[in-house]
Amino acid sequence: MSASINRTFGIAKAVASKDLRVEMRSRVMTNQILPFAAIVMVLFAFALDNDGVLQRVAPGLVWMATLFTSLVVVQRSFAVEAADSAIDALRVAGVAPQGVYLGKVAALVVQLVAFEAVLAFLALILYRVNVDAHGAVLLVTTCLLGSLGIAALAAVYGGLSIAGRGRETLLPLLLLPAVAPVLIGATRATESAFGSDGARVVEGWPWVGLLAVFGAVFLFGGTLGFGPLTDE
Amino acid sequence: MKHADFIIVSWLLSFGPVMFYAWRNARRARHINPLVDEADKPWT
Amino acid sequence: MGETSVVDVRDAVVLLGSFPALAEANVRINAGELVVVHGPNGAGKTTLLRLCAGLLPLSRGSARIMGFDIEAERSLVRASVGFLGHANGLYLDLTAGENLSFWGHVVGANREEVTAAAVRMGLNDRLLATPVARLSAGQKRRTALAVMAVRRASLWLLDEPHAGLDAAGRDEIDALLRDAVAAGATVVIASHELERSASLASRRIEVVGGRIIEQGER
Amino acid sequence: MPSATASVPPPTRTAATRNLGLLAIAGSVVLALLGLIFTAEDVDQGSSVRIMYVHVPTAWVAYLAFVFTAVCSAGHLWGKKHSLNLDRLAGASAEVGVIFMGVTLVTGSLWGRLSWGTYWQWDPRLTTTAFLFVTYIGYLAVRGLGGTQRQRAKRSAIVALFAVLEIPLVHFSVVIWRSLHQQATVLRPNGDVTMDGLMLFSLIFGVAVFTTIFAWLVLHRNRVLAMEDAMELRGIDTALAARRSEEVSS
Repeated sequence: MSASINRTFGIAKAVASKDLRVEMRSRVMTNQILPFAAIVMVLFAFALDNDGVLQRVAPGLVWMATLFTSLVVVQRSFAVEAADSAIDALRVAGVAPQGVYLGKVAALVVQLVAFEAVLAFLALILYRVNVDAHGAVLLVTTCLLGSLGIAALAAVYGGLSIAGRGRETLLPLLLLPAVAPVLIGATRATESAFGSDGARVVEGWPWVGLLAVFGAVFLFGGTLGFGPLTDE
Repeated sequence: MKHADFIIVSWLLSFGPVMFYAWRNARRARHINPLVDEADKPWT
Repeated sequence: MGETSVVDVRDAVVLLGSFPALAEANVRINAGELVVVHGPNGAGKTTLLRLCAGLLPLSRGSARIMGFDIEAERSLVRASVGFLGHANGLYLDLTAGENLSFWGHVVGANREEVTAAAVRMGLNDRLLATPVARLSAGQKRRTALAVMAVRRASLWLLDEPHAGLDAAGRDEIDALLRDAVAAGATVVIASHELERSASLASRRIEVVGGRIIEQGER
Repeated sequence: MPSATASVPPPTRTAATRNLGLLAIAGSVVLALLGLIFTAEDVDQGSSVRIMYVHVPTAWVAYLAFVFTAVCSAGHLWGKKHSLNLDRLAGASAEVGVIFMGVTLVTGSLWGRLSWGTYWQWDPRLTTTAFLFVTYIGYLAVRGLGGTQRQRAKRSAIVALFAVLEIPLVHFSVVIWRSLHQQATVLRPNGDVTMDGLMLFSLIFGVAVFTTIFAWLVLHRNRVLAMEDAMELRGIDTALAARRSEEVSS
């Protein structure tokens, strides 16, 4: 039993490091997605031209950008598997789908957290948001758990949209309404961390609880459901 | 629109789609009925 | 006799969309055979191999691979077969070496086994350090076959394994397949080049129109 | 009620569904009389309360449908036989649920226009409903992905269970989001009304009527889906025969 769990985590580790390595080679995140997100942040500053408004929209902007980026990242993550039918090879190799799923989620979380870190940093500089030590702890926890929630669902639905070939539009249709709780929770928690609109840091922690529940529920569901869903 | 219009529209919009759905389903049923064996209709 | 069959496909119908790519096909293959599946394009060779690999759903009939039912025990079927399709199943952004070590990790092979497989398929250090996207078709094929060798599958299913290879590459593959059989595996290859595979295979299965019209001597 | 318009009985009709349909029609007529004529106007809401007699039942039925879809899906996944009929029931129920949820959204915003003065408020119930509406459209899209009937059944059953998990999470998050921000800026944001006996009876009666309509629709739709699946299986025979004759001629 524990041997098979170790084996699953071994596979997850191999899949995650493979995904991150592929992503580092292709540099799509650093050369295309991040600059785009950064320019949107800058343009928002010009468009709104009001520090008060900017500080209010900053948390929502960070999480909206993360959500849409997650669509691109998860699509790429499965396009890599489909490009040369590596997904068939994984299926036939009798690789535990739980391992593949957890590996995919881990790689997605790492990429999303890196993305959020850059956006939050930009918000601090461009929108003159202030974060104290307690707020920073809240912010880091929110990013980790929010990314986990998005990744847990995105990996399942991403796998499904690969299985039903040529159905890329399915992913946003399934994913976006489902991650609404993450968007709400993470944005409110980030507002508290940023102190936007007079929000206090302690008000953010209940939202972190929501993110934790969401992440746990769908990570568990995804671990069980990913195999049967992508098994064609 | 007056209050009464809103109410009438609401009631029509509640029953209309249901009737349309049922009509379409019945039409489909009649269309494929000749193509299906009686043995495949356990309710008959 | 059903117990000794590694592949036991009966009246199998496999639909691709609404097209019956396999139309009531019957195939038996025993342990230790090296079989070539032959037939014109579109006859159902690829579908037969993908079915046996547990990659396609069976609409009718039955199929047992290594004694496991293809529908009810799909994961056991998949764990015991190795499959190489038209695509190589490699990660194009990674080097050949990284691909091999990834699969080594995933299937639990040690470093020596991975190195041995690379050497067996003539992959030198320079090729191993090259991203797969920049390898030639033949070099990609060899990398994929090295991955196959890393897997310790009991049933090897290969779809046109010689495609894109030069004469030397083909001989290497033939040697690899003979070694696999000698080590106790069963090998099934699909091919439309009869002369080449006739010298290699112990038996020929002829597929036409989604059905098996000849199974040869067993 | 629509079956009454058909002169030729649809092939999915049985005595039971016919009586159920008649019951639904009779109930609808009584509900219309109750809701539009016999009940009094609400003290606070005036006549707009009359929308509630259809709005609340359709919302109830939509949620019922989605829970029923999840129950059938679970039955399909964990049942010994992996019954395809349960899968078709799940699909039929989700289709009807999506229709009723769409109706709920429209009547809800019409009610909102009368009571709040605006078609859309970020009210927790309305917002949750909108998210779930999209979610189940996604579920129906998954049903249409193709593959064999077994594949369709397994795939959509899992997605249905994911979707039903979303209901409490989405609702809970929207509720606490609204409770923390923008309190009571609208008139009676939760739509609760003080009801007299007849009004309350009409509302409960409406729920019963629409549940009957739901059962009737799902039974008929389930039978059509069964016929479609049977037809698809027969199509295999035709395709096999075609492939065989093509072989002979070539």
